[in-house]
Amino acid sequence: MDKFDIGLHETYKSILAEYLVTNSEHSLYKAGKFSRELIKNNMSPEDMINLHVSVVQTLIKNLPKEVSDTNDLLLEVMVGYGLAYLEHQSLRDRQKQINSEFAVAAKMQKQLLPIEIPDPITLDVGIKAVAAGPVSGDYYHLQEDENGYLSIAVADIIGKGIPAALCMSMIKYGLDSLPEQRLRPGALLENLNRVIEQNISTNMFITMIYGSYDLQNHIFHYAGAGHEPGFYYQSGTNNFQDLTTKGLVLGLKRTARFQEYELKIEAGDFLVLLSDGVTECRTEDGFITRAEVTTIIKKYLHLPAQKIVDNVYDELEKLQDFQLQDDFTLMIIRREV
Amino acid sequence: MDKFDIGLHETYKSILAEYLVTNSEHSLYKAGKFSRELIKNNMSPEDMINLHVSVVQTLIKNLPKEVSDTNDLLLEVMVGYGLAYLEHQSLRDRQKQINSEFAVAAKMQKQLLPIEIPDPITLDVGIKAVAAGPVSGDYYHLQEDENGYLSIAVADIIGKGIPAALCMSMIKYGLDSLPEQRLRPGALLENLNRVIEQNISTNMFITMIYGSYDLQNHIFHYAGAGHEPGFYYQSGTNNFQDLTTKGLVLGLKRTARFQEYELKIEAGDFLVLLSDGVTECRTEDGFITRAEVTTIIKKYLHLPAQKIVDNVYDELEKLQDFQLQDDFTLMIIRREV
Amino acid sequence: MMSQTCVEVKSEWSIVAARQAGRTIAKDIGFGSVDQARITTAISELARNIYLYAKRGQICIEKVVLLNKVGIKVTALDKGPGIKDIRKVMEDGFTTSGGLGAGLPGVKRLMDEFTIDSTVGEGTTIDAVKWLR
Amino acid sequence: MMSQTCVEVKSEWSIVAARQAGRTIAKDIGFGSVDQARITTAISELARNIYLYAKRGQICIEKVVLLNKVGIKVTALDKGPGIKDIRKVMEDGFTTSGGLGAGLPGVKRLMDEFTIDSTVGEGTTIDAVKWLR
Ligand SMILES: [Mn+2]
Ligand SMILES: [Mn+2]
Ligand SMILES: [Mn+2]
Ligand SMILES: [Mn+2]
Repeated sequence: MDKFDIGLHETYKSILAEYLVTNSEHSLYKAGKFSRELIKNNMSPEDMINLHVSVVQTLIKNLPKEVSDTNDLLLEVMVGYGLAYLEHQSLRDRQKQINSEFAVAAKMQKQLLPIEIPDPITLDVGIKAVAAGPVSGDYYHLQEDENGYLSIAVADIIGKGIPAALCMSMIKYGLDSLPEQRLRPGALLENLNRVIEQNISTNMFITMIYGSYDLQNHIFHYAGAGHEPGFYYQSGTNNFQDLTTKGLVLGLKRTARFQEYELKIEAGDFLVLLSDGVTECRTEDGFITRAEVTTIIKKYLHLPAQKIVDNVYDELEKLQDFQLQDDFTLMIIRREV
Repeated sequence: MDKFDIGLHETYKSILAEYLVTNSEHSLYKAGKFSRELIKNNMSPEDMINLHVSVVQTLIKNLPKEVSDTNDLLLEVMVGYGLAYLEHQSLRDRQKQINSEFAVAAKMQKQLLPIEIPDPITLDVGIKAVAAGPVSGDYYHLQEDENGYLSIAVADIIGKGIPAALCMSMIKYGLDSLPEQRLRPGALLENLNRVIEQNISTNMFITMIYGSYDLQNHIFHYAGAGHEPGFYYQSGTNNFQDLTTKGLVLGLKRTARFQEYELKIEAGDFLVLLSDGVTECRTEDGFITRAEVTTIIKKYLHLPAQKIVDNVYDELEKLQDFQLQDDFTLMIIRREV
Repeated sequence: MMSQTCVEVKSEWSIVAARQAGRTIAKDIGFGSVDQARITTAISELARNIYLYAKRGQICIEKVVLLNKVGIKVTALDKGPGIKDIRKVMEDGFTTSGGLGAGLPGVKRLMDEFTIDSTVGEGTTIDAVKWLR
Repeated sequence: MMSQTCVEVKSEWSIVAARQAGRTIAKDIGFGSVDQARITTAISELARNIYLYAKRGQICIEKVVLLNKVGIKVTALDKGPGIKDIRKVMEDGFTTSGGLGAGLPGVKRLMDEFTIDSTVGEGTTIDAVKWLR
């Protein structure tokens, strides 16, 4: 007989003895609690089987020899499960280690994002960004400059996880190193495309919308690189209009060109920039459509921009049963006066 | 009785029946193989127990009722193990997913390193870099420019794993964006230090040695930031000399200054640059010392630089029982003529 | 036929009562002994959660029939503090790794269907179904 | 006293012989039934590795005494192809995840000490020790 904790032996013996007399659910409940205790103590399943066998032998007099023999064979089989159990423990340790690495990485990613949301007097800005996994593959940028322009970007790295996180830092350093091109968002994307094309492997691509909001004249200059179209909401008509752009995803072709657009924003109107994690969220009944997203936004029109994006996120999270399939980035920029 | 695969039931029954007659190791061997089969088929341990119980009931006539009762209780306990087993499977899937992410990330990291090792006519260059984990926190740089200088760097991010990998791309983009300062390695480190200090969190630091090798005059200009000192090997005396430098680790203090050094390299002599993963490798008998590293190098002096670093790695890997504790980077630059 | 059996959860004793009710119904429906043990363990976890975090609530168990399949549905209801971050609670190993037991991810694994509805300050409702195979 | 029992591995049958030898010695030393099963499983894996990858080799088993402890030492020797990347082979789950069985990481887990020495083209020697507690 192997040695094991005498306490465990006694506990199991008393539960089993009680069950033999009562056949009660109460004893089975105790057995369940005992099981939890064993697992907490990392007792492997073959040790548990051995404990069971040894207790049965003390409780049942004259146990047929055949029954003991079958137990020997069971033990042999359970050693295989014991190995899986040990592997489980080391995987769990490894997972804990990786989780703490991810926590640090997520913090580092946060530092790549704007520390605080700019709050120009004439605009109301709201942003909600949530990663589907431990690190994000969506990036956003919001920066007011001294010339009265607010530069705005949302980017989505195709792919998720660690590779996407590595790419994200490159977008940030790429944007930082490029000269400001407030009125030429297409040229900015061209330059960024070259940086990306040079630095990342052929199978990593990035979609992006980049724009510059002229705070004086309320004109939004923008260009897009294969990115999910945003919306322009007109309060006059109570309608959403797509911000379609022409341009290849970044990293695909060194010489790609990006069409530039401009849009006059009227008081009370707003821009919606987003990543496809907002519009392509998968629910039990298929995918959410763009029309469904604007319908949800309409429910909250009367609220400040930040409240709108928060509410949209809450609704979509619930629709997806709290399991995001893709990184989520939603930004609303409303002209107040 | 629960249903389970009739084939499994028959197989287990025949093994158990054989064992009841023979009590042989051969049957136990079959039980071991059967166990492997079950695990391959993701059969959970409580299902296995149930299979065992049901087979025992068909094989042993007049099994005492008490024995069946004890089996019911055992089943209750094993459900807890079943949960751990299911968790194991999903952890394994998650682990596979992360491993494939790491594989892509490692490929991306490779792209940050020199594609090919420069091979100036007068020098013999060898480099061995191995990550302890799936991604590396060591970085090296080797680049010959059109002015006859070879710039050389080895950096070590304090910390490992995903956060270190994120940092590493920053060093690369940082170095790329800085103007060349061939004869002023200290100034280069000052600029890099500022980039790092701005972009990364307060608890991430980087050690680095950066130098510029004048291929015409064989003078090595270098500076260090808290990095493991390299060696200078003089063939005349057959001795190694430490390349000690003065300078804080990068990312600690925005205004840090880095002392500049220069060293004349004679024909047949060589430089050894490394990360602390080479000198601080832990063996059963404690840590390897710097003297032990140079002793190993001396054994291979007659070989080309690449062979030397490969051999040193092989020896140290074995001393550590094939479990690297830290990322390993070892570089040898020998003046041939 | 489709009647529901409900057990008030307010003590450790009532966890046993909920288990007993679940096992009886599971056996009636025709679940084998392993599945009975799994369903009972799931009920145990749900009842224990109520007892520990909401102090009181209800476990209801009923037979469900859908097209050509039959199963057991367990509903756990409480007016407790609610769960703030459901995504986090449902993460793998979030509960087991702390040694606290199977917790909600465990219940999800033991059963075939699992839905959770929770509002902070108002309470939590969990539905879990297991189909007879 | 400290004699070694060696079994030639050249067929599936000899895996059983190696197991038998290991179990007998483990029982003699005083290992309980669970540890006997673990030691036998480790021997099985080592013998199987030889049989599958090196075609033939040897499993030797002996009692070891060190200061105040006693244990069993299993040595697996072959002149097979050798292992190219030992780091990779010893990675967790490298073998089990493929469903190929416990493999070498499993042997390491089943025993207390484990050392491996392998040269490509020359063969592999593995020593594994389990101490009596
Ligand atoms: Mn993405
Ligand atoms: Mn996306
Ligand atoms: Mn490091
Ligand atoms: Mn290091």
